Amino acid sequence: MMNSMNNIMKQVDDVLNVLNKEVISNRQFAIDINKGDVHQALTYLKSIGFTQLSIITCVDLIADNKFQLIYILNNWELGLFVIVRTDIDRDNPSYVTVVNIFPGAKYYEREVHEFFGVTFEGNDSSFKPLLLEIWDDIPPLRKDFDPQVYSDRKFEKRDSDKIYRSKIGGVKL
Amino acid sequence: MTFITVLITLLALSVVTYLVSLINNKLGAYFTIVTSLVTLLLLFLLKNSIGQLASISLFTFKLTTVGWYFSMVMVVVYFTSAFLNPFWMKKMIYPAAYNLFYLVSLIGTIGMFFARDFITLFIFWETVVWTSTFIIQMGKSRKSSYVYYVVSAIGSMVTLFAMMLVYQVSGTLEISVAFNALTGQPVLALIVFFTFLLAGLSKIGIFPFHVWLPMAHGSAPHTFSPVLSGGLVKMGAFIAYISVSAFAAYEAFSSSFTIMGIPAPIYIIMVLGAISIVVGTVMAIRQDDAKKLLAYSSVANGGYILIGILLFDQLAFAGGMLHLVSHAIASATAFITIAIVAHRTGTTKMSKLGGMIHKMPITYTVYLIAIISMAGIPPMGGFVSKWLILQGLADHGLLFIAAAAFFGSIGSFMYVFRPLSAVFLGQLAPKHENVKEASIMMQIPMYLLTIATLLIGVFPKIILKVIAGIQAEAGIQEIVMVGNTIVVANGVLDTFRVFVVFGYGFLIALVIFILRRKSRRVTLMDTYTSAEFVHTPELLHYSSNFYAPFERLTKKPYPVLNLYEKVSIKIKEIGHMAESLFSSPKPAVTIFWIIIVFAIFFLGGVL
Amino acid sequence: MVLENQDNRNLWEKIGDYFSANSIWMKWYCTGCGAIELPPTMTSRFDMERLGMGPMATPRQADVMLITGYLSTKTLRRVIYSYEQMQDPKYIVAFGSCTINGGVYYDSYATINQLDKYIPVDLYIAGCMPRPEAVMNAFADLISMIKKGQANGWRHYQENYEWYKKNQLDSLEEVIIHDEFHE
Amino acid sequence: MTVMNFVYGFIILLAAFIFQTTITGFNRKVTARIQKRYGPRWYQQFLDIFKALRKSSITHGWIFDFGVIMALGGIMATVIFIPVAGFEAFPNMDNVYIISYLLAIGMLGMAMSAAGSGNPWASIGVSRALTNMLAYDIPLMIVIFTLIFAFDTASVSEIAAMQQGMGILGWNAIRMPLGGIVAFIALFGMLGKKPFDSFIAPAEIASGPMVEYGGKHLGFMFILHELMTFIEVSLILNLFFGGGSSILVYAIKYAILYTLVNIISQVMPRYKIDQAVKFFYRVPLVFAIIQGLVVIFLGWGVSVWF
Amino acid sequence: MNNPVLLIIIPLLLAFVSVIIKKAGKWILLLGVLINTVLAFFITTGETIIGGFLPPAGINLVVTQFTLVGVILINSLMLLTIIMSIDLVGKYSVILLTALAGINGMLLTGDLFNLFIFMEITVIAAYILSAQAKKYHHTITYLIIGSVGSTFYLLGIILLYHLTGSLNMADVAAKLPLLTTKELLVPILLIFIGIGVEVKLLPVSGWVKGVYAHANRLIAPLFASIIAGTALFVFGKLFVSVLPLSDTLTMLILVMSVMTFVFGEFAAFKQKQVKEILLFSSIGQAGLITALFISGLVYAAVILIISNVVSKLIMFTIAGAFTEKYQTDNYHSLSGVFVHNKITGIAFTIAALSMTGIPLLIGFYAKLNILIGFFHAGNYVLPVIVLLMTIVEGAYIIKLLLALWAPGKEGQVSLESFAVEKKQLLSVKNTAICLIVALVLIVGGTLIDTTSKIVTNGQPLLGDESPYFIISQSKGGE
Repeated sequence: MMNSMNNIMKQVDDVLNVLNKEVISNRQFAIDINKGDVHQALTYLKSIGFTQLSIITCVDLIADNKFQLIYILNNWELGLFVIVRTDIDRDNPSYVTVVNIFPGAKYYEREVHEFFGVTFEGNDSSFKPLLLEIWDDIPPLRKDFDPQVYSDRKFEKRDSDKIYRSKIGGVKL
Repeated sequence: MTFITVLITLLALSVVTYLVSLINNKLGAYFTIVTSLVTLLLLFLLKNSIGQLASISLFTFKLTTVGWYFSMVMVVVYFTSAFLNPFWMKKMIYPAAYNLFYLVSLIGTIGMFFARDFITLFIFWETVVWTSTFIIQMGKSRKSSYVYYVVSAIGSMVTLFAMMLVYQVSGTLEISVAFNALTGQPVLALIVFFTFLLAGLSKIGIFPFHVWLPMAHGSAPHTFSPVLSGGLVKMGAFIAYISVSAFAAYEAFSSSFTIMGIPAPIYIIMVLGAISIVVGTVMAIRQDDAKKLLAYSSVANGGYILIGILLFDQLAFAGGMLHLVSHAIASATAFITIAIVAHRTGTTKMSKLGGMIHKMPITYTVYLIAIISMAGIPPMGGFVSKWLILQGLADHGLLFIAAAAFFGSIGSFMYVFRPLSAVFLGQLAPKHENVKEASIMMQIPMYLLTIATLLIGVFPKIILKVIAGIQAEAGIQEIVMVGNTIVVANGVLDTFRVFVVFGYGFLIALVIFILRRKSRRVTLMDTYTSAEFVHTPELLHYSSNFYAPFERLTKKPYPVLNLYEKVSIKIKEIGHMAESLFSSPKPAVTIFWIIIVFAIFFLGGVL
Repeated sequence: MVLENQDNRNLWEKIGDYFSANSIWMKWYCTGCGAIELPPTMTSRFDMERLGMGPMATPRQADVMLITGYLSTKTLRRVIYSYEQMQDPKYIVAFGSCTINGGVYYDSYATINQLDKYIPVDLYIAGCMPRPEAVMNAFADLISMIKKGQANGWRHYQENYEWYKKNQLDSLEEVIIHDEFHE
Repeated sequence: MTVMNFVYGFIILLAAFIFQTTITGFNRKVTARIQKRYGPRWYQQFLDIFKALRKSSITHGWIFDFGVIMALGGIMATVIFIPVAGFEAFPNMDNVYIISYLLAIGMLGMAMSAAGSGNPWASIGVSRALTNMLAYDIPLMIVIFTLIFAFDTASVSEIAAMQQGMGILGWNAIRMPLGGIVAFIALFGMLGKKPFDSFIAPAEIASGPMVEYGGKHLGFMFILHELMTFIEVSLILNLFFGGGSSILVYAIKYAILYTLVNIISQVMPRYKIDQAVKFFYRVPLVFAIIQGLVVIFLGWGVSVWF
Repeated sequence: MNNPVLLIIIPLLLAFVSVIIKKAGKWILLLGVLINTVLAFFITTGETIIGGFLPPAGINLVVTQFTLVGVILINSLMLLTIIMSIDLVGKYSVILLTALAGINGMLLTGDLFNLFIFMEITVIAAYILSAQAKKYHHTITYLIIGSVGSTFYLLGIILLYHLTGSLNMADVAAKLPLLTTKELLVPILLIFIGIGVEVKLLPVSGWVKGVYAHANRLIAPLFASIIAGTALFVFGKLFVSVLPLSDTLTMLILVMSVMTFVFGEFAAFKQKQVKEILLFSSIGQAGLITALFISGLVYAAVILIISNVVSKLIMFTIAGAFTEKYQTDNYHSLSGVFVHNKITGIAFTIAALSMTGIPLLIGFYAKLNILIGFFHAGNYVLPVIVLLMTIVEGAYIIKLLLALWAPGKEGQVSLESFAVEKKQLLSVKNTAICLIVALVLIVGGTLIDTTSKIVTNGQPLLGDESPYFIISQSKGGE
């Protein structure tokens, strides 16, 4: 098993312009690549058997002022996962969609947009809300979002330990 | 007043209707109503002259009770469906011809029911077949018309064979006399029985001949479907009646093998009836088109009628004859209501409709009463007839046929409920928000038919009296009524009392309901959706694949459907072969054939 | 526990409350972790049916709604929708600290903190989570409250509908969501 | 038809309701004991019904109300026709076909009202209920047909009377054992007891036809259910288990029969609806036909016991 | 009252005249046909001797009731055809007049050799006419097969002459029964095949498709009703009253006829072109008619010929008009053509319905007589075949009619807008004629007693004693 992963890693290394690679477990490895090479990488990986896009997600690297986009692909035949990582600019979080490679990416990109505010060019539906039914603040999974403030603003807190029933219209029951 | 006068009057009126229709087809359509009403009145007057003989040109007629009974049913159906005609004139390609054929087919049925000789019977029969063929093609399918004609032709041609055979044996064409010549010739009687009955079977849609029915009923013009199902199908029952009364099948086969006292040939036909009950029911349950569903229900109900009439006794015969009326009325009503829905919404597909009750409450109520009757639930007409048939079957102990009858009767709950639920109940689609109730003109036939259904259900005496007359005419034991109670050997039924007690129960329930707090009206969309928000009514409407589990069980197609198609393909193949063998453009081929023929003939002649 | 005790019911209402108290059908809204405490409450160990209580399939049929834990804004919308589909008289029993003050989700951007701002809660059961004994005890309390005519949350909701609606809208902006997935 | 008939009818109605509701309450306790629970009070079913009637309700349009009333009305009319231990409110009206078809009007009313609510679960439930009916009714009707043929009467009370006087051996269930088995199995289907209860599956289709009922409509449905149970059990009791020579005997037999059905159903899983149809057409239908053939052609079990 | 010779002489004379006055050709033709038709109504039964020699040596014309029906029918139809297609006649007037003479000769002559001559005259005219479509290939085919047929016929009568020493029909008929069946086998066989080519019996009717399918509105009815009708009458005359058939031979010819009938109808069922449907239906009907003649049911056969040729006249005329106006006669491409030509459509429909044997049309009367006749003869198989074929026939006719009347796809309500473009199919004159002829079909089928009186004139046709249907029979003993 390790062999086939090594083979694949070697193959990937040969073909793609890999900045950095990392073995995570004996069935999983990660590669960091340039922002511009992602589509080539995904296409290639798909062609060698990584036919399932398991998820697209994002990490807010606020210290580096970067967003790291993460694509996890699965090879059903070998049981391997590959994690493709790339960094994009945090100030202008925009990237190109991979819908044309993996049509299912439509919803993952939507989710990433909703929670991190990354826009995906070429995927118009990514601007629509997905999980949060109504949202009126900066995307909630960004590191600079403070949930406590939001919660205080939105949801009323119980202010006394004595009251059993809530005050209704100011009238004490 | 003689029958000939009536016939000529009607013919003249239909020609007038045609001429009027040429000028203004809507006015002509109103003429069809008037003419059929005149027919109804004239026929009613003719009741006094039963027994009259009449003849004109090559036609001879005899006014009989049974003929009168059948034609009354027919005229009622024609009259009530005629009310829809004016609304469909715009949609017809030949409106004037439609009006003419509508009336001519009516005349054809009347002439057929009063026919005294085979030729008259056959000519009027064919008149109805052709006129209805030409009407059906004005609907949405030419193929249905074609299939209808072919199946009808199979029936009528085979019957013509039987008629001529009888004529050859007896030397007379008079129906009541001719069959007597068959006594003592069991083989001939057997051939005549099956061949003569075939027209009836094909018309009433009995099992192998039922294919035309859903096609024709489903795609005929909406105004003609009630007539087809309520009326024309019943012509087959008349043939069945002749085969047991004039033909006296029971005496003819008295020496043959019997099953529970029923001669085997009759039993075979009854089994066919039973099969068509099952097939009709199963197929009706599976339909999505409301009209096709009702058409298959006609197949099933045709089975009941056939079984009832063929039993030819006091009980089941009365049941069959009564079922003829109650089904004619119920099915005409149901088709009329569906026609009105189609008129307002433009479709008869159940999966595209829903919630019509909120727009057409009257139509809904009428349909409800019709299907209660069709399913044979008291206190409507259908119950009495089914009760009589079931009691009759129990009397004879015909287990398998009864099993089919039970299947049809329970299955009918399923298929009548489906349009009720999918078309009228459930969610109203936004596109049908502006649908209007039927206009007054369309409501008239609905009221008339509904009243008739109720009357028959509560006071079946009205019809059973006539049936008793028919039974007397046919020489079998008459059905007995004591007051409102039907008294038979193995049970009694007082429909009036059932009705009153039902009313009593309803009253108690109503009182409890009113005594409790008034309910709050909520919208249709405010329903339990597992707390999920649904804003699309179509998604909350359960109408396609209504009986999914049942459809899964009956998924396997049954072979008869393709039989006709296969035969047609075979004929084409043989035709192709003949053409390619004999119609070659090369003269050498022909000369080759000449030599072959010469050789064969020569050898044949020499040997 | 009870703040005021004024009983101005007429005889019919008292009889009605007697029936209501002895036949409580519940719709338990399995929003949070507390739902798992209900099977033991229902089955042979504690046998809720002794009290005339039993599970029901839909809010239309149910008398009491059990909120078994934290509520996110999304679920709150559904809870309100379901609650409004229930027939009067109707009661709400809320489980656990999350419904009282947000519990461990006090600072979540998606979870509400105080349920009775949005819908009237007749009875809270404290604990994280309350054990079946506590649940049974609460049901007994609920029954006695109904008998005495004190479980009037549904009436408060009717009378102070605007107040509740305002709170709901403040936090949720829209209760009945219209979006791509619901049209 | 005099006023007294109607009064008697009302008495039967009331008695049937009270009796059956009590039995149901009792059986809830039996069920609880089977499940090692204490169970509710014996009058819990009354409390439930009255509570439901007490609550407020909603309506989805006139058919929603009308269907409920029609259903209860039809069922009440049917109850009035049921002969109980020789007592009939309306003499000579206990024809088995009238009873079984009048029962259908109640079902139709309920189905109509349920579908009128616009809730898809309700329609699915109705479609399942009707399919279920198609399954159990045919074997049952064939057996009943056999009875009518055998006794030459379709009157329930007469059939019941003919079984009396010979003790347990006179029962049709014993005289025609296969028919008895069929009737007993069909009773499960008629009552909607497990394994044939998929049409009201609460967790799957949210109690099917009942999904939109709350308040008085639900109360009506409960009353309807009690009365329907009374009709169905009474029908089977009268036709196959000898009815009752006196009210007391009738009540005891009734209680035993119903409790038996309940106990058995408590240890059953649930059939899918198409499995139910298959089951009924595989076993009871064959039994019913064999029984019918035996009675019709061999005459066994008709006039004398062997 | 008048001399039947005129029926042959006048067309011939006028043919010469029209050769001289070419310009007035079509008027001369019209005149000739008109005179002939009028004369045909006035000839009486009897025997006319030509040339002074007494038969059997001399040439004679024999007018029986059978011949009379044929003469009147064929001449009238010829007249109608010519009137309807007078614009197309043009250069064919000479040929048509000659053909008319030949046809009348074939019907009237009492001499086997004369029959050959007249047949040749007719057939040669037919060859020329068939070349009208400019499909010479088919004409050649027809020419070859026709010539072979004629040769066979000639051989047959030569052998007969050898055996009997006579060619006069009556004489031959009297002498033949004295001969053995084996001696008679070959001549009868040769004559049968020779006639069979014209009658269109199946294995030898290969020419029909090519010729009929391309014929125009003049030629098609001419072939289908006039020449075909004549051939059938001649077949009847020869095989019923002249040539005695042994049982085996009867059986073989019957089988061949029935095969023609069945295969013809089946092939028609398969077709998609209107003319091809009609031509195969003609073949089928010819098979049935010969079967009837062979079975001795002359009356039924005559009625069927009448029904068939009259129907085919109308239908082929209209089918010819289809190709003329729409350049196609595939009924799918002609969908809804009658929407714009209702009266033409009605005439076509009546003719088609009569062909399938719908009550109150003459076709039904024919069918009735066929059944009665067969049953009387104790034959129960043929009626079954006849009725089954009626179903097949009905099926293709109804398919044709539905396509022509009701445009629109399956599943759509048919509307006028789906129909083919509007064109007038027939001129007013032709429409009127078609309609009137169609009405004749109705009248003939309704006034059955009159029809039978006109056809039989109270005496059995060619000695056919089998019963036929008249109204009084249906009334029982009233």
